[in-house]
Amino acid sequence: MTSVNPPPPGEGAAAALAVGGDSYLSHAKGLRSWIFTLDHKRIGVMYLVAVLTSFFLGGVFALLVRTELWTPGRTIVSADTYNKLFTLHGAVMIFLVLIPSIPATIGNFVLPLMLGAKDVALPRLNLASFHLYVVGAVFLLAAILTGGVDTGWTFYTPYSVTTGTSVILTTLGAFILGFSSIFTGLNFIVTLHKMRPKGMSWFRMPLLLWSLYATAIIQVLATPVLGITLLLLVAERTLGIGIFNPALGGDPLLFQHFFWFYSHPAVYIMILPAMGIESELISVFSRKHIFGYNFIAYSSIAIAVFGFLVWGHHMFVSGQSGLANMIFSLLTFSVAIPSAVKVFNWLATMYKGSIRFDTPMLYALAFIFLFAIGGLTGLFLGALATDVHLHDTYFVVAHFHYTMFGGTVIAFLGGLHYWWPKFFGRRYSERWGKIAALLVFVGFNLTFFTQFVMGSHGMPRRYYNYLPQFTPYHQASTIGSYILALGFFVMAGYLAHSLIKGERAPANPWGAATLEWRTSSPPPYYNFEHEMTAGDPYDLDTVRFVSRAEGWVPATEGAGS
Amino acid sequence: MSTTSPGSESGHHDPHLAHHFENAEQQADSAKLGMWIFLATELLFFSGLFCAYAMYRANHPEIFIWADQFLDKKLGGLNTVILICSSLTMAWAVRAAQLGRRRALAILLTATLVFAACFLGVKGIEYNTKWKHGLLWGKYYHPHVEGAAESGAAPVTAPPAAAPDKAAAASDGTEIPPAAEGPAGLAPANAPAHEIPASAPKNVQIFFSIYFVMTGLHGIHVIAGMIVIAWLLRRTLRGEFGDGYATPVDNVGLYWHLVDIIWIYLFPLLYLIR
Amino acid sequence: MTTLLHCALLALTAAPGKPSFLMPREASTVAGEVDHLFYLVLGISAFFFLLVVGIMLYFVIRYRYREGVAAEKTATHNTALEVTWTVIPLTLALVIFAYGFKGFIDIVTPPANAYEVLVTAQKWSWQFTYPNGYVDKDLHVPVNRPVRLVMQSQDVIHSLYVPAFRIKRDVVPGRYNKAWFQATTPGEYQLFCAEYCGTGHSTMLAKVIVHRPGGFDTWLADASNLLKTMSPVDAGRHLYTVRGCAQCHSIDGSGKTGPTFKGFFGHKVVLSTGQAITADEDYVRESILDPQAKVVAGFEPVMPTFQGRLTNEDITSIIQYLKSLSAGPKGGGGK
Amino acid sequence: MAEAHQTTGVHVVPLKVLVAVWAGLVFLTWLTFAASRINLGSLNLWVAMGIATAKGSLVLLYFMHLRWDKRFYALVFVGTLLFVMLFVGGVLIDTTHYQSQMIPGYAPGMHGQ
Repeated sequence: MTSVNPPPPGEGAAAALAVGGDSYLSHAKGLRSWIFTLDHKRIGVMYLVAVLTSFFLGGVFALLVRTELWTPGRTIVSADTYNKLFTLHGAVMIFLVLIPSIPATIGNFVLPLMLGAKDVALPRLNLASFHLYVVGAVFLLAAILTGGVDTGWTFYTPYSVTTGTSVILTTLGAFILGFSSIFTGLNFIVTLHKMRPKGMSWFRMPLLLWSLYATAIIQVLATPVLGITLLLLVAERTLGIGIFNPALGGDPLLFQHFFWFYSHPAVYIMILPAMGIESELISVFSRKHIFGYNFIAYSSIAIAVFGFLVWGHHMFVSGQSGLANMIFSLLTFSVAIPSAVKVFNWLATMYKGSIRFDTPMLYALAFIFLFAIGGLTGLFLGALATDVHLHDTYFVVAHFHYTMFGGTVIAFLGGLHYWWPKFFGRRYSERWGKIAALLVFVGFNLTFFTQFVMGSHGMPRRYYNYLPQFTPYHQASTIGSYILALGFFVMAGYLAHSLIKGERAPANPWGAATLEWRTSSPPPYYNFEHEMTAGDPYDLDTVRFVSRAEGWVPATEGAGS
Repeated sequence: MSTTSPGSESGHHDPHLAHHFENAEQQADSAKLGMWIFLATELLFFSGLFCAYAMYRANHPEIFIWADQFLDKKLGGLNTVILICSSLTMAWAVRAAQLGRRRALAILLTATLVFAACFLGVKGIEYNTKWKHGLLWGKYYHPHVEGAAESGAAPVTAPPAAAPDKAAAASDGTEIPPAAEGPAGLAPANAPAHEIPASAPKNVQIFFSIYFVMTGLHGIHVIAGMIVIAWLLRRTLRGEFGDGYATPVDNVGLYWHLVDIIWIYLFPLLYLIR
Repeated sequence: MTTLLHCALLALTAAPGKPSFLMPREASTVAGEVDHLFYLVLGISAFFFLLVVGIMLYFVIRYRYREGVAAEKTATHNTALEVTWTVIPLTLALVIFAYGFKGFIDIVTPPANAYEVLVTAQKWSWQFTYPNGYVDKDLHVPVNRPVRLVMQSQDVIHSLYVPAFRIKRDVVPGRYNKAWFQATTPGEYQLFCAEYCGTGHSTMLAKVIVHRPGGFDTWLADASNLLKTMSPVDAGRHLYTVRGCAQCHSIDGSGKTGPTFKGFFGHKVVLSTGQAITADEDYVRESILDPQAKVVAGFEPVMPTFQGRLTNEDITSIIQYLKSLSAGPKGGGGK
Repeated sequence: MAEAHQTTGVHVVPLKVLVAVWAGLVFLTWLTFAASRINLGSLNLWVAMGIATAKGSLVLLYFMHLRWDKRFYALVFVGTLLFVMLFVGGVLIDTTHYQSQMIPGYAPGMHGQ
């Protein structure tokens, strides 16, 4: 790693940086230095700001949907507006938040640091990915401003072909966001193959990188199919090609096959990075070496590959043939096993550890709790007989919120708090962090556990007006969603406060052994003073605690750093 | 490695080495791996269309056999040969770039552009004839050409409303209208594969939808390829690629060959249907 | 262990007919089987959930951070353990799959003697066409008799969902999707549309009325006798529109697959055999029951027979309607 | 002819090989054209696909010099083909088995023509 003219290496340099002297944040000034940066850290921070804003927007839609469902008939909006609200909630949350959240924000920032590298392999492609994200987001925004779209985030034909709302803008937005996702995935695969430091073989790599690798494989192999699906949908609406439109001899089920061939692997794009963060957090906060490293790494790849075999379980009742139903149901159960193996390995990691309850660990524990529910309720939907009753009911809504929100978002928050000192060189307030985590956990369970019960009683999904017997469930769920929103406001508060007046963070506040903690917080724009050689990422004996201000330092001071 | 040609990067010892790479070989490998993964996404992008083609051909072979008579096999074959020639000149150009022969590289790139333009020209002719005969996609399909005209212009459809009566007659057991039994395998095992059915089968517009989407998207990729090759040509004429640094030319060559491979599969699937 | 838990949960379910703890009341033959599987999976899930969260909480409390107590060095991998917690979930998963598939076979294969009702779904309303041609907006079925639904959509994808019968099937335009059920307890059940279909998706509801033994036939005869509520001409017009006559016979004189009814009744008609007859009651009745007997010249003999699908009252109503069409302006044309 | 050097580790394909491969491709194009005239029933499709795959592999191995490059690139390409076949196969398995539910020739939208 020929380091390119670093500032004069001296004892004071690291300390100076720690005070935010010449970190990547202060290295260059002005808007242009941010918009056209090639620095993976800046791109990661820009993605973070964009994803959090989209999360806020999606959250607003969610609150409007929940408020509308407070009473059966009209509460605040008309049926059409409600349909647009839940569609936009789905589209914004999935395309703008969940797909890019962990790979593009934490992944972009942390992956090169974990490799001891200066940047991702293709920095210009990385910047292009962010610019495409912004363009795609602008398209979605344009769709919202021109009256929104009311097809559901799945754009099922023939409804999406016949409705008058701005479907084309939304699909083009998703089409462009697809390329942003492909570029991130492509970048990570090339970086992981070509830029690993000395001493880091494939099986001495942090598990977050394994899960980002598996995610990148899915992003590269599945997203193009979404691209062609949306392109055909736009061609269907503008040119009337009639491939999916039964009125012109097409077959709407073919659209569902095309759509779900991407969209099921997409849910694994969302959950795999969350599992990667989970492995890091559980190991560090239990002060224990990760248990079953190989099995966790292989299960990431297994989830990525099996994820492509199961898309038909979204179409059990839509007229799919019996043979295909049987095959997809069988394969769906095979994909549940690797996730279970991971959860057991995390538990085994905690055995005989010394578990600290900092905010990241609270989110890691919440992840195990919520993802267990999310995963297990998938069994009901994988079995054919029960899926006939439960499909397209609130049981499914609760299931995917437990896996997507309870899984990806909770792990994202855990990762955000864990790497926050590394991102901005500041500590956040632990006390407020715990309060917000509690609010989010309580609010989430109140919102979505009631929906399981509602769903099994037969409450169909996407209903603007529902039978009065379901009113208590909906009202409990709406109260829960408000507690959830409160939790996020508290979080926004103390994180913003930490940016301005937060306590300075040392290079290694949590005592982790991965390479990103070997450079200052926030890191200099060239990442590392000198070439890094990687040891075992989970050997926590290589660091020892000095003080809260100094954090953890390499156990044998000066050697091997 | 220390030729002094004007490097595009900052002027340290190797003109093409980006700051975050250890050596040129790592950079070239990264670029090539990135390109191969991009080709993988292109392949999957087209797989959607091949899947739609396979589904409609497996389930409605009669449409494909019937519509095949309107495609000009000679023009299709000519186009295939044109693209193969453009692949040759492109591969040759990559070789010239690797050997640092800038003049040969410029000529070969121009030749590739010329072949690509010929391909699009032939494509234009084909589209024109179809446009004239109204053999278009989806709702614009209203054939007025001797082959299809007299045999039922718009496909006669079984209006759903009439079907209920037949379907509802449970007592006298008249079955629901017999369905077109699609053969299980890809090939139309039991369909009357050989003689063209006298009257046009229903939904023939599906074939033309698939034909135009496949060849249209392929055409767009040919145009994109031409733009990138033109950009390469400009850089060559401005003096780059003289020192054996050929990664951009190599990658564009890979992309161009993939576009050729996709056409190699499109030609038999669309033009040579028996 | 799981069966023990499973039985405990089953105890929570009340007798069929009353909504149980987690499921709506069981009102069809397959409902019991589906609920059985539901509670089996619930038992397994609850067991594993309590196991995982229990262990987690125990570890969190037992091994929480304490000053001066370092984490102990334990094994970092144990293949035997890994294999066990892969094989056990896999076998349980396959058991659930097997039950699920067996149940699914029962849900999708209708018995031979099923009573057939044609369902037509369109944007935001259901139409149920009974074998005798009567069309109603609610689904009336006899109890303890298998009913087969042949479903078809006029526009977008809908989905017929009756929670009490545990059946759901999408209604896709361009094809006949089939579903069946056999109601076990008389009563009224709610039918939903479960696939998003636009503005009125949540109001696209219908009732399923399960009649006591014998109650269904009396209801059907009474409901489909239109003369009880309409004049013969109106009944004739209703049958003309609903039973598909409108598809081939126009009432404004325009040529369609069949001869127009405008000014048809009581006038001279030339048959394909060249013979000319007057279109009187007998000719209309014969053409309805045996359409190919006397085909009007210039028309294809494609009319389906309505033998057994139109009662005598229906035919007389249609004849009255045809008379009204040729009696000049007073008669008033169709819609 | 030999004044320019070549970057290390990059294989330059001899001109003879390029032209030979080109000739092979043109021949195979003629072959598939000729094969389509013979009536082999359902075999026609597989013969055409076989010839197309032969042509494709020629382009891949020689024009895209997979023969001399790292094995991993070939692995990426073949792996992608597996996923394409999985996708097409999965859709075919289902669609060919539910054709019995389709209403033959249903296309009310075409009434207008």
